Parts: sequence; C-alpha cells; structure tokens
Amino acid sequence: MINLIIAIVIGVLILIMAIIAVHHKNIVVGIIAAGVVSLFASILYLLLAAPDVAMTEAAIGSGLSTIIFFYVLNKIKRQNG
Amino acid sequence: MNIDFNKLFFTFLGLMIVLNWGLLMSALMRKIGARVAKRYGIPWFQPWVDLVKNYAIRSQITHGVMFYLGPVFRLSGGVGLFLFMPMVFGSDLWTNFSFKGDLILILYFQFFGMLGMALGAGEGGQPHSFIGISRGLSQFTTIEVPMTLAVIAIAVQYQTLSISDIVAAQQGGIMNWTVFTNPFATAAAMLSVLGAFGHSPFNLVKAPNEIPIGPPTEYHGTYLGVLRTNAAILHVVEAVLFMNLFFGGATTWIELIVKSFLIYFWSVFVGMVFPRFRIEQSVAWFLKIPLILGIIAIILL
Amino acid sequence: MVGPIYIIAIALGTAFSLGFFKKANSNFSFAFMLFAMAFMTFISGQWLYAFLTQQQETIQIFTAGFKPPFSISLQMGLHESVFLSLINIIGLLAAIYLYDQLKEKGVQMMMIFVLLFMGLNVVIMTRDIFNLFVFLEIASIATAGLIILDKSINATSAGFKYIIATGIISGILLIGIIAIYYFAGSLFINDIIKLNLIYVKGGAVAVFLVLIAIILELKPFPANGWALDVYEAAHPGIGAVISAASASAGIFVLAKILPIVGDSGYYIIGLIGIITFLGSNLLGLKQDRANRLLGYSSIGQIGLLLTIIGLTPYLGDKTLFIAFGVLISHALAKAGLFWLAGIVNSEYIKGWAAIRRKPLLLVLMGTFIFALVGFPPFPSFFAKWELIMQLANNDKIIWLALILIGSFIEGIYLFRWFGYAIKEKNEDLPEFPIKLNKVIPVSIVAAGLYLIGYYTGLAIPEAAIINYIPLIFIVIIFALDFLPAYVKNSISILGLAYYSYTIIPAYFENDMLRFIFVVIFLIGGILTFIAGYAYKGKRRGFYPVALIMYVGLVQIIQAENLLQFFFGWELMTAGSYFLIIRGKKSMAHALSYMLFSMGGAYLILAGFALAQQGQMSLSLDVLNSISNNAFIIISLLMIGFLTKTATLGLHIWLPGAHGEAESDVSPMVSAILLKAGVFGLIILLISTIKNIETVSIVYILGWLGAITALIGNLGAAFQEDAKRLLAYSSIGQLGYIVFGLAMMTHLGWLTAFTYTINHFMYKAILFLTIGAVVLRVGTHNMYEMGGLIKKMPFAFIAVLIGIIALSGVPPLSGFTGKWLLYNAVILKGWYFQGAIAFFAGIIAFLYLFKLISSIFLGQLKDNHRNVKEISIWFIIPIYILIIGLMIFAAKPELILQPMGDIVAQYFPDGGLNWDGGLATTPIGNWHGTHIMIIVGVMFMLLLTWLVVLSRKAQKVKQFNIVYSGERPFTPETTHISYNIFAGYNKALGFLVMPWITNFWNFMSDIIHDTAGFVRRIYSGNGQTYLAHIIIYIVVVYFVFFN
Amino acid sequence: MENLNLEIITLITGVILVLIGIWGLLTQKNLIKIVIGFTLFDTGIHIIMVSIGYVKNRTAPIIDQSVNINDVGNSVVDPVPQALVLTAIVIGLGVTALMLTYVLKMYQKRKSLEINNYNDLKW
Amino acid sequence: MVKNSLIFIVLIGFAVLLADLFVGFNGNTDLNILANHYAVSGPEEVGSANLVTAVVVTYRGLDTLGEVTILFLAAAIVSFLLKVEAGASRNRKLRSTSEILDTASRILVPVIFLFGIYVFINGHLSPGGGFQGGAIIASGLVLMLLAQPAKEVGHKLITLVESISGISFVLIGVAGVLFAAGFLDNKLLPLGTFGTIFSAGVIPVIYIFVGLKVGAELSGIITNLHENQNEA
Repeated sequence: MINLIIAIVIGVLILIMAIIAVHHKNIVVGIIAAGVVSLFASILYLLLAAPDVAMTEAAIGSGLSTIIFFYVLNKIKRQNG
Repeated sequence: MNIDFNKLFFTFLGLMIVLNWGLLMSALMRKIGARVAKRYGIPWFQPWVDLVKNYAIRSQITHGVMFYLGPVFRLSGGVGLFLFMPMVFGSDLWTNFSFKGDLILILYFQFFGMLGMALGAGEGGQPHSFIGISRGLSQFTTIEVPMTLAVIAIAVQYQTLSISDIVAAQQGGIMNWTVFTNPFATAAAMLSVLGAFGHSPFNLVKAPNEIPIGPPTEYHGTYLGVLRTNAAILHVVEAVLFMNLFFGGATTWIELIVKSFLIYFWSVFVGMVFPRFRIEQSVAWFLKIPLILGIIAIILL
Repeated sequence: MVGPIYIIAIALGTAFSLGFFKKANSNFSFAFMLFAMAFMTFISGQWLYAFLTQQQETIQIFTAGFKPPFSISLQMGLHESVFLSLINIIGLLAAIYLYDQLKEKGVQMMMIFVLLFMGLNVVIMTRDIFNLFVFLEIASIATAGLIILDKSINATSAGFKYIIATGIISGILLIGIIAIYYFAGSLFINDIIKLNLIYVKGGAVAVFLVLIAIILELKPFPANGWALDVYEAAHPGIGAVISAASASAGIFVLAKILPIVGDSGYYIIGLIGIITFLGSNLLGLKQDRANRLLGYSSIGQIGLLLTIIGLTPYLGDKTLFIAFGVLISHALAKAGLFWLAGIVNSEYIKGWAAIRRKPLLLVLMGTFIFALVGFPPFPSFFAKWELIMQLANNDKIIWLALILIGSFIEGIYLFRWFGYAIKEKNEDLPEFPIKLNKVIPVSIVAAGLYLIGYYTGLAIPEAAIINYIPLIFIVIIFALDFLPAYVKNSISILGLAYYSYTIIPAYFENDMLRFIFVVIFLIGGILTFIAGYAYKGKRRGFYPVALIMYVGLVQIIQAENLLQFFFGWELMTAGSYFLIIRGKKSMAHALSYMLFSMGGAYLILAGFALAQQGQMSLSLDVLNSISNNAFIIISLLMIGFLTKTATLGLHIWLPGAHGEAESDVSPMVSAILLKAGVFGLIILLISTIKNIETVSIVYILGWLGAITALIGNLGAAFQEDAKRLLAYSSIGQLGYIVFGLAMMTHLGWLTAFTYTINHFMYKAILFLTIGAVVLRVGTHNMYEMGGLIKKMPFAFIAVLIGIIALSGVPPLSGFTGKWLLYNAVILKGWYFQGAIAFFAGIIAFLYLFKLISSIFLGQLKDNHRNVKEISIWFIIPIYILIIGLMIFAAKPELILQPMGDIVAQYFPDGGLNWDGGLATTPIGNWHGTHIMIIVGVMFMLLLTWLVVLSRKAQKVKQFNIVYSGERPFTPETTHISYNIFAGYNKALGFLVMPWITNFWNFMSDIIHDTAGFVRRIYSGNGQTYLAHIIIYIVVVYFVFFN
Repeated sequence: MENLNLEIITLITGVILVLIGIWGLLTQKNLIKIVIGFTLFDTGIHIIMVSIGYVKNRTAPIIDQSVNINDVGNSVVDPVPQALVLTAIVIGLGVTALMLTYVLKMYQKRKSLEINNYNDLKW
Repeated sequence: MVKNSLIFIVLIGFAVLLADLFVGFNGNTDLNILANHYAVSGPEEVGSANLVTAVVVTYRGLDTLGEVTILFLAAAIVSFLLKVEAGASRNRKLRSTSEILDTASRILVPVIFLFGIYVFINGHLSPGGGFQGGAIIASGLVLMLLAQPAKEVGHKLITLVESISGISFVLIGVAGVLFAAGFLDNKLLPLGTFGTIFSAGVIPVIYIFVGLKVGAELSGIITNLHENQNEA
C-alpha cells in the first residue's frame, strides 16, 4: 500500500516536472526538470522491481543525458556571447 | 480498251458543238448585259474573232514548264469533263465516255483543270495571280458543300451515281424532273452554280477592277486562246451537268441548247442584280442559305 | 556455404576495425570497407544461387544456441536472399560510387555506411520483433548520419527532421511491440502470427501500432515531408541508398509483419498505398528540383508497392511476381537516377540538359525513366501487366483505374524531365566531371534492369514467345553507334530487309490483312532508311530507336496474344518518342506525344484487362467474346487506338511532333507509325464486329472521323510551316480512315484500306520531299521559300504527283479512295458525315495548292540562288513510291481485289463487282485504267496542240511580265504566300480555334494547380511534419477501427 | 481501489508522459525544447514497458538469497521487458545525443534555435 | 493558437488510441511461458543469477550487439559532425577551476572508474552490467573534464578501447558459431559455479567488453562535445 502511495506521488511529480520541462521559458530549468523526470522514473523502476533499469535510467537518463544537454546548451550560449 | 473510231468521231463532233455553242452563249450574255446597261454591245461573232486572234499571235513567252502546262491542264479539265459527261440522253453516240465513271468522277475532275491552272499561274511573275487563285480556291471549296449535299440527295433519291441513270429517271414528263421532285436539292445546287460560273456577286476571283490582269493577261496569245476555248466548253458542260441532274437532261441537242442557255442565264441574271461580295462574305454566304437548303434536302430524304 | 550470421560479423568487425585506420590510409580503409560490402554481397548472392538452383531449403539461424522464442532467430529463405542480394548489390555499388566522398570524409562515414547495410540485412533476416526494432533503429541512425555527409545547413536540418521523425515512429513501434509482447507473451514473429492478436481488443491496437509504424517508415503520403527533405538535401549517392535499399528493406519488413495483422491489414495497406501513389505523383508534377522529384517518385513507387501488397487477396500467387517486378525496377532505376543526379550535379531538372554531352549517361537515364514508367522490356512492364490483368479478373476496376492514373501522372513528370535532358538548351550549363567509379555502378544497374526484364518476361507464358532476336540486333546496332551513319544505315536496311524476307512471305500466303500492314511497316521502313544516307556524321542514337519502333510495329502485327500486342505497342511508342524528340524544337511536342500515347496505352491496357476478364486466356480472340461491360471495353480500346491515329480531341500532339521531326523521321512517324493505330482499330473492330455495342460506338466514331477530316484539313490550310501543314493533313487523312472503318460495311472498309495504302505512299512522298527541301533551304516556313521549281524539278514533280494523288483528283490513286468513300457513304446512309468528309476533301486543295505554290512557284528567294536539287538519297525512295502510286492508280484492281477478299471475310455483302478493270457498286461505276488512259491521251493531245501553236515560246525571266498590264513595284512583293487564305480564315477560322488545345491545357492547369496547392502541406517545418505523423496515425486509426 | 495496482499507476503515468512528450514535440518552437519533449516521450515509453513486465508482489529477476532457487518462476517479475528497456534506454541516449549534436550544428550555421527558421526545404 | 488546439484534439485522439490499447491491462499475475522459461531454466542454461543480464547478454545478445552498435554509430556521427575542419584554430583559453574540485576529481575519478568496472564485472550477479558500468565510467570522465577542462583526452585511447572491445564482442559471437551452438552462445566457456564471479559462461567477458565499449563510446561523445567547447 505504501508502494502505491509513493507511486502515485512520484507519478504526479513526474507529470508536473514533465510539464515544467516542456513549458518553462528557461531552457536550463527545462533540462533540469527533464533530468528530474528521469530520476523519478528510476524510482518508479525500483518500485516495479527493476533495479537494472533503475540504475540505467539514473546513470544514463538523468545523468549523462542531462550532461549532454548542458554541454550543447553551453556551447550554444558561448557562440552567442 | 477497244478503240471505237465511230465513237471517237462523234465525241469530237460533240466537243465542237459544245465549243461553238459556248462561244455563242458568251457573246449572247455579253450582249444582253450591254443592253441592260443601255449599251449596244459586241457583235455575236466577237468570241470567234477573239479566239482566232489569240491563237494567231506569234510572240510567245514562257516562265517555265509549269507555266506552259497550266493552260493544258485547264483545257484538259474542261475537255475531260465533257468526255465524262453524257450530253444527249438516249443517244449512244453522244454520251461520250460517261460509262467509265460516274458523278463522283465529274465532281472531282472539276479540280483537275483548276489545280493545273493555279499552278501554272503560280509560276508566272505576276503577284495578282496568286491572290486570284487563293480567292478562287477559297470560294470554290464552299460552293461545293451545298452542291455535294444536293448531289448526295439526288444520288440517294435515284439510288445511282450514274448521270445517265439519273437522267433516265427523270424522263416521262416535266413533273419527274428533279427540280420538282426534289426542289430543295435543286435550290441548293442552283445557288451554288452561281459561284461555279463566277459571275457577280461571286466574281471577286477574277474581279475586273482589283485584279485587272492576273492570269488572263499574263497568259497571252495562244495560252489565252486555250483558256478561252476551255471557258466556252466548260460553261456549257457545267450547265449540261445541272441540266442532267435537275432539269431532266436533254434528248436532243436543241433541248440541250435551250436548257443550258437558261441555266447559264440564271447566273448572269443574278450577277446583273447583285453587287460583288468580298471573299469571306461569299464563303460565309455559301455556308448559310445554300447549305441549309442542302441539309433540308437530305433531311427530307 | 558461408552462414548469413557472418554478414553481421563481417560488417560489425569492419566497422569496429575502421577506427584503427588513420586518415592518411583512407584508400586502404576504403578498400577494407569495400571488401566487407563485397563479402556481404557474396554471402547473400551464394544463398540466392543456392535457393534458385539447388532447391536449398529455408534455414533458421538460432543465436545463443537456443531455439526461438527463447532467443533471437534469423531466417534465410528465397525471399530473404533475393532482398539481401538486391540490397547488398546496391550497397556495394553505392560504396564504389561514393568513393571520393567516403574517402574524403574519413572513416566515420565508412563505418556508418557499413553499419547501415548491416542493419538492413538483419532487418530482413530477423524473426524477432524487438530485434527488428533495434536494427531498424540502427538503419535509421546510420541514415541520419549519412544524410549529413556534406554538413551543409540544409543537410543538417533535414537530418534533424529525419531523426526526430524516425524517433517518434520508433517510439510508436516500441509501444506496439511491448503491447504485443504483453498480449502474445512472445517476441518471435512466428509465434505472434499464430495468436491472431487482431481479434483481441487491445491486441488489435497493438498490431495496428506496429503496422502503422512500419508503414510510416515507408513514408506514406502525406506524412512524409521529412523524407522528401532528406531526398532533396542528402547527397544523391545517399538518396540512392535510401530510396533503393532502405525502402526495399522496409517493404520486406511490412510483408514480414503482415501475417500478424491478418487479412484485415490488406485493405488498410492498399488504401494507404494508393493514396500515397496518387498523392506523391501528383505533387511531383509541380516539382522542378531533381532530387526532390526523385523523392516524390520514390515515394510514389513505394505507394504502388503498398497498393500491390494491399491487393494481395486479389492478386493471389501473382503478388510476389508483381511486387518483385515493380520493386526491382524501382530500386535499380531509382538508384541509377540518384547516382546520375550526383554526376550531373544540377539542382533543377532543366539543368539536366548538360547530361547529353555524355551520350552514354543519357542512354542510362532513358533506361531508368522507361523502366520506372513500365515500358518493355523492363520488369515493371510485365509486373504492371500482370497487376492490371489480375485486378480486372477480380473486378477491382477502381483500383485498376487509380493505378493507371497514378502511373500516368508519374509518366508526365518523368518524361518532362527526360525531355529537358534531351532538348533543353545546355550551352550555358557548367561541365561536369565524369568519373569511372560513378559511371560503372550506374551502368551495372541499367544492365541489370535489362537482364532481369528479360527473365521476368520469360516467366509469363504469353510473353515468353516474344522474339527477342530483333531486340538483340538493336543492341548490336546500339553498340556500333560510334560508326558513321552510312554504315549503320546499311546495316539497318539489311536488317530490315532480312526481317522482311523472313516474315513477309508467310503473311502473303496466309493473311493478307497483316500482309498489307507489315509491308507498310517494313518496306516503308527500308525506303525511309534509304533517305538516311543523305545524312552525314554519325547520327548518334538514331538507328537503334528507329529500329525499336519498327520492331514494335512488327510485334503488333505478329501478336498472338494481348500481352504481345501491348509489348509491341509500348515498344513502338518508346521508339517513336525517341525519333520525335530528335527534332530541333521537339521537346514539348515529344512530351505531348508521349503523354497521349501513354494515356492511350493505359486505356488499351485497361481495355485488354477487362476484355480477358473471366476468359482465362490472353489470346487476341478474347476480344471476340466480350460480353460484360462491352461498351466500356470497346470504348477504352478504341480511344486508346485513336490516340495514335490522332483523332479529333486526341490530335493535338501530332502537328508539333510530326512537324518538328527530322526530315526522314517525319515520314516514319506519319506515313508509317500512324498505321499502327489503324491496325489496332481494325483488329478491334474485326473482333467486336458482332458485338451489339459496336453499333452505337462506331456511329460516334463515324462522326468523329468525318469531323477530324474537316478540322485536320482546315488546320492545314492555315499553316505557314510546310511540315506542320503536312502533319495537319495527316490528321485529316487519318480522319477519313477512321470514318471509313466506322461505316462497318464492305465499301467503308475498302475505303479505309485504300486510304491506308494511299496515305502511306503519298504522305511518305510528300514528307520525304518537303523534308529534303527543308534540309536544303534550312527553313520550314513556306513564305521563306519560293520558286524552287527551277532549282529542284525532281522535288517539284514528286510533290505535284503527291498532291494530285492526295487531293483525289482523277486519274491518280487518291480518287480511288474518294470514289469508294462516296459510294460507301451513300450506301450506308451517312449523308451528313459524307458531306463533311467531302467538304474536307475540297479544303485539301487549299493547303495543297499553298504547299506547292509557296515552295516551288513564285519568286526565288535571294538566299536560295545557289540551292541544289534535293539529295539523291531522298529522290530514290520518293520515286520508288511514285511508281507504286502510279501502279495503284492505273491498275487499282491489283490491290483492291485482294483487299476486297479480305474485307469480304468480315463483310461479305456489298462489295465491288469487278469486270476487268471496271468496278461497280450498286450505285456507281468507275474504270480506273481507262480513265487514266483517257485523261492521259487527252492531255497529250492538248499539249501537242499547244506545242504546235506556240512552239517558239521564248523563255524569259520571271519578272519579264510585260504582257501583264501592271508591273509589281518591288520583286519582294511578287510572291504572296503568307496567310494567303486570310479571307477564308475570317469566314471559317472559328472552326479551328484551339478549343481542344485549350481544353487539354485547362485540364493540365487544374491538375498542376491542385498539386501546387496540396504540396503546401510540406511547409518545411520539421514540427509540422511531426504533427502530420501523429495526425496520420490518429486518422488512420479512427478510420479503420471505428 | 482494488483495481488500482502499482503497475496501472505507473502505466498511466507513462502514457501521460508520452502524451506530454508529444505535446512538447509538436508545440515548442525551441529546438532544445523539442529534444526535451522527445526524451520525455522516450521515458514515458520506458515506464510503460517496465509496467507491463511487472508481476504483483514479486521481486526483481535476480536470483539471490531472497529468491527460492527452486521456485524462481513464481517469485520474480518478468525479466524480458526489463531487458528490452535497457536496450531502449541506451538507444534513446544515442538518439538524444544525435539530436542535440544536430541542433548544435544547425545553430552553428544559422545562429537560431527556432525551428521555424529551418524551412528552406519545402514543397 | 488554432494550431495548438488542433494539436490538442489530435493528442486526445492519440490518447484514445493508447487507452484502447491498454484498456484491458490489469497487471500480470503470472509469468508468461517465455518469461517462465527464462526464470526457471535460465539459471541452468546460462548460469547467470541476474536474469535480466541473462536475457540481455545471451538470449537476446543480438539486440545488445545492435545496441552497442547504435551507440557506436551515434559516437561516430557526433565525432564526424563536430570534427574540426583542418586549419581551424585550436585556441584554448580556459578558465581555471577551483583547486578543491581539481583535487577532489583526482581522487574521485579513479574511484568512479573502478566502480564502473565493478558494476559491469558483476553484471551477472547483481543489478548492473555493461551499460550501467559504461555510463558510470563516462560520468567519471565528465567529472574529470569539468575539473580539468584543458585536459587532452586521449582520442586514440578511446578509439582503441572502443574498437578492440567491439571486435572482441563480435569475435566472441563468431566463436559461438564455430565452437558452440550459435552466435553469441554462452556455453563457449564453462558455466562455472552459479553465483560466483567466474560463472555464467562468457557473460562476464561480454559484459566487460560491453562496459568498455559503452564507456568508450559515451566518453567519445562527451569529449567531442567538450573539445569544441571553445571554438566558435
């Protein structure tokens, strides 16, 4: 039952974060929000008895992916400035 | 083909009769025209005089072979028509070579002379001949349309294309003539004959004012003589054609002469009354009233 | 044998090893990569060979040592091996083609290239649905990488659009796959198939998602903007790979997953396919950029393939054959065209004119275009034939019509493009370098098309009897193209002569009808070839295409079945198209010829298909027993044939096509080619003579023929261009022939035959003569000529005889036709039609006079003072024809009696009665020989009479016209030949207003405007394209599921 | 509440996430935002996949002390979707990295992140 | 706005589609045959305690091969696209990072690397494996680059690792064909004792190569993005 509640809370958080990721004017916030979505997703995976997936999602989805986003964004900003 | 010299002789004789009658007829027409215009006019023998004079002129020039051949074509056209035309009904001797072909042959042979003449004139240096020819051809095409309808109408009516048979079918009383049995076809044809004879209002082709000289003048001397000969023959043969098709043909030369004179006179008469058409007017005209008459003739079949 | 798994191993090993190589070793690394590609090709090829020749069984390859569904399995069967071989060969050739690019861009691109093909190979072999997803993804990403080969902004943005679109699509696919896994508990395709998921509520949706994702990978219209941008922006070498290899793999995948969907999928796929086929081709019409055009065409072809797959239930076991034919033509031809695009390097299709500096490339391009459109002898021809036949057999008429319409539209832009390549001005275009590594792949795929086409032909029994030896002869002539023209001319004449020798005698014995036509085609061909000696230089490409036309014509005659007939018909169309487009200003006219021919051919195809429906036979005899839809069938076939006879409404191609053609081509395409339509019409009418529907159809046909005669002749009268005048005259003459046939009486047909023979002779005479004159004076315009009678008397006499014959003035043979015509008309009772025909006949005098007088009479132009008589090589055939004409005129019974016997087979009553030379009908009589003698004798007598009288006539200069009362002011005004029938035009010109041209232009405008409007959906915005994809999915879902 | 299972909640979350991702893909004009939309879409799909493999009240498919070695079939969740998701995540990363690189390259060429400015190819 | 409403409607349509898809979904209560087979027979057949690993590396090894290929492709494309054209200046003016970060990274990076290696070596026993390990290694690299932006990362080394591990992967697969039952067959090496490091046949070997390869590929992507950091 506790799992259920956590799942619901995280699910709602994921959706909120997703909306922020899509709609926030600041791209940096968007990228972070997307990373957070991944992070929360990996918690969901843990709940769903998928530790392998959770690890991967944490490392790749919220980690590397976000880093790549920032690298690109950073480059774009530098070119602008 | 077995050469029947008797036949050839009579054919030649017929040709001479037609030629002389044609010359006389043209003199009569001019005389009548002059009298209508309150002039005295030419003597009746004037065409013979002209003809002899033309043939006698010695100075001759030529612009080339086609120029030279033009009058030959022209005269061949006239003589050829004569040859394929039965003249006097019921006479084996005066029907020439009409058994070798039928009405279609006559219709198409008309073009033989025209085409050759056009080409001959074309080789000359005279620009006006071109104008005349183009007008003539233009007008002639449309004349033939009502004419064709009329021909088809009577061919269907009599179920034959043979002129002799058509004449035969009209024997036995005036009411058997096509003019009464098929008045619309006759009307269409009689209107188109106006163009065929080339009198006013359809004489722009050789209009005395606009094209004063054209081929008839460039073709001087002997050439002109040949052309005159042809004109005389052709007018009679054309009139005979209409006579055969619509007015019961002729059983004697006298009948032929009378009927052909009247048919020819019809065109002269109209010419006296109406002013000249421009070429597009005449083209359009032939495709109106005569055409409608022709169509009615066919619908009524 | 080397196992298929090594394809993966070798490709991956190569890709991973390439990282070791330095840029300096790029040649070595390229060789390394090429070796890998070759090895992959070898593996797939040896399997194909084993399947084809050694009854190899389909094998399953289990990975990881476990059987499916527990592990991923691959399958290698005949179909797999065919596709693998096709894809790998294209890959190998593409690699060779891309040598410079790959070498310059470094090892990364080589890796990507190899991996793309590895991905495609596995996609084809795998039987695991998730594995399919992974390798599809590999292929997509590799494609995205290849797109940016040149790193330009357009390529990059196109790559972005591509990657994001395929990203979405694979996401959808993934959802579908996981749902299938949920419902099926397996990822093994064979297992999934057994479960019939389509009957489970959610399962159906899952299957739908997989299906739609695969379809979206195939770029269906209109959710395909991303793909078009890719085709446009990517290097053509890459475009070739995407269009040929990737699309083939996609089609295979679709076929692979189709059993999962079950029968209900066919309908969806068929509908999607036909929409794509029509939509894409329609939009292609407005496209003027070459690569994008190829993109539209590629997508269109894939649409056609989808349609074929969708029609599987109706096509039955023919589906594979049809799909294979279309696919192989598409893949090879499209790859070839893309590669050519890379060589020519011109953004706009007009710039392709540069290609003709390299004749070989032009030939290759032609091969591809014709293969795409479906001309023989390419595989697509046979495939299309089978497709249409099967559709008709299953009563899928609407599908049939739509497919033909789509093909037609595709033909429009492809031939427009080809026309630009052959004819558009190319002086200002930049030179392009030509590299061996680029030309070889293109040549190989072209050769492949011919070879595969030959073998596909053998697969159909009706086509297997086609005699390919003449075609091989043509190939030899083509190979000898470097020889001077006179050598090739001699070879061609010998070839035709031998051909005539082998086939004509048999026809003379057995079949006079075909004998007449075969004589016209072959003897006419030889005669026109004689004129070819007048040409200097090499006349590149002339002889092969002319011979193609003749071979096609003879095929039509020899045809024993519908397929053979159509084969010949298309061959003839192709050959004549090339002949026509050789003319200097022929680009637009050749296109219009091609379009009408193609339209006509498709109508014939449809007609044939419907005619053989339910008869289980393709023999020509099926036309005898048409019962259902007889009116439609006969009309279709008739309209099809009438396009070739240029009957009113379908005639607008003719004046330009014939008028602008070369001097010895005009008689070929006029005097000879048009008779093909006549022959077709005769065959049709003979077959359907007893059909009740024929009566009403021929009545219309009669009117059409008569009016065509009138309008054609009237049009001719107003021409200033000598050859166009003759072209219009041909329209008129063919109108008479059609009219004669339409009467369906003994005399009517006799008229038509007479006109056919006559028109062949006098139109050949006239076109040859006028053509020869044009060669001498360098203009077609009659008002720029004049007085040539003195320079070219032989030409003049020929034209004189020609026009007397044509005009129908006795005593020449034209009158034979006229006389028969009017007798026939009156007996038939078609008076008005007859009167119109007669009127038309008189109008002929107008243009004939204009023709001869403007050119030969009047004043000689200054710049023609030194012209010579026309070439002897023209005079010879002309005078041979004149002799023929004279014989026909003098002894008409020689030909008319046998022809009467032919016609009597079909119309026993109402023929001519012959009494020696005197022919009589119930109403008329005519003695050709005697009339000729009478007229001749009379003419000679009168000539003698004149000569006697004026024997001393003195030859003077033209302007010595003192006997005329008036002298012209300037010599220039003495030759009046411009617009000489102005008055006539004023009175009757309204009849020749270009109503029909305007009508077709209007149609064309409407279609093009529609295309221009619709294609605005491709806004160029990647996001819009994504929206299209999503909308497409939703719409298709709701259309088919609710 | 009895129908409300863990996997259903996560499934719904995944589905909505997919929809939000598509929404972002279709409405955002900024290229990077579009890529963010794509990652959300991808993540949503992954959540859906894992949800589908879940079996109520079972443990991760790793045989350790907590799992009875003789009753594995009744004690672990489905390993297959997890394996698939692993693959899918990595693929997603590759695709995302590619998209971003393309965005970067496009920006370098044209100095704009607006997708509307890349309409050169059309019709 | 109209456009967005339209998109919204379409999305609703799509939502309906997905709802139709999952309307019958009510959670699993049991494993399907396939999964059951993996769970029951997997340990014997493959010898891996982590069933996911068993599936990923052995049963669906071809997928994994494809997957590393995708990363490889992505890395190649990124490298190609961001490759500095010859002649462009490599003017590097980098801000120095703080001493603390620098020092911390010097200690942390090797630890992270080791952790990554641990994760993929133990992939058949515990959660984790080649991908996770590779990603961890790449994260370590990121940290290193953040701390020492000027550090030249050995491209050659990355390429070498990438290529060798890739080729080894393929060779193991081929060896499976030659010496065992099929491509990527696990039984190339003895299965060993269940639950120990040296067990599960070639899984650990493959996972090592996968880990190295993924790590190298991700590092490649990151270093490529990093190196062009300062060129405009």
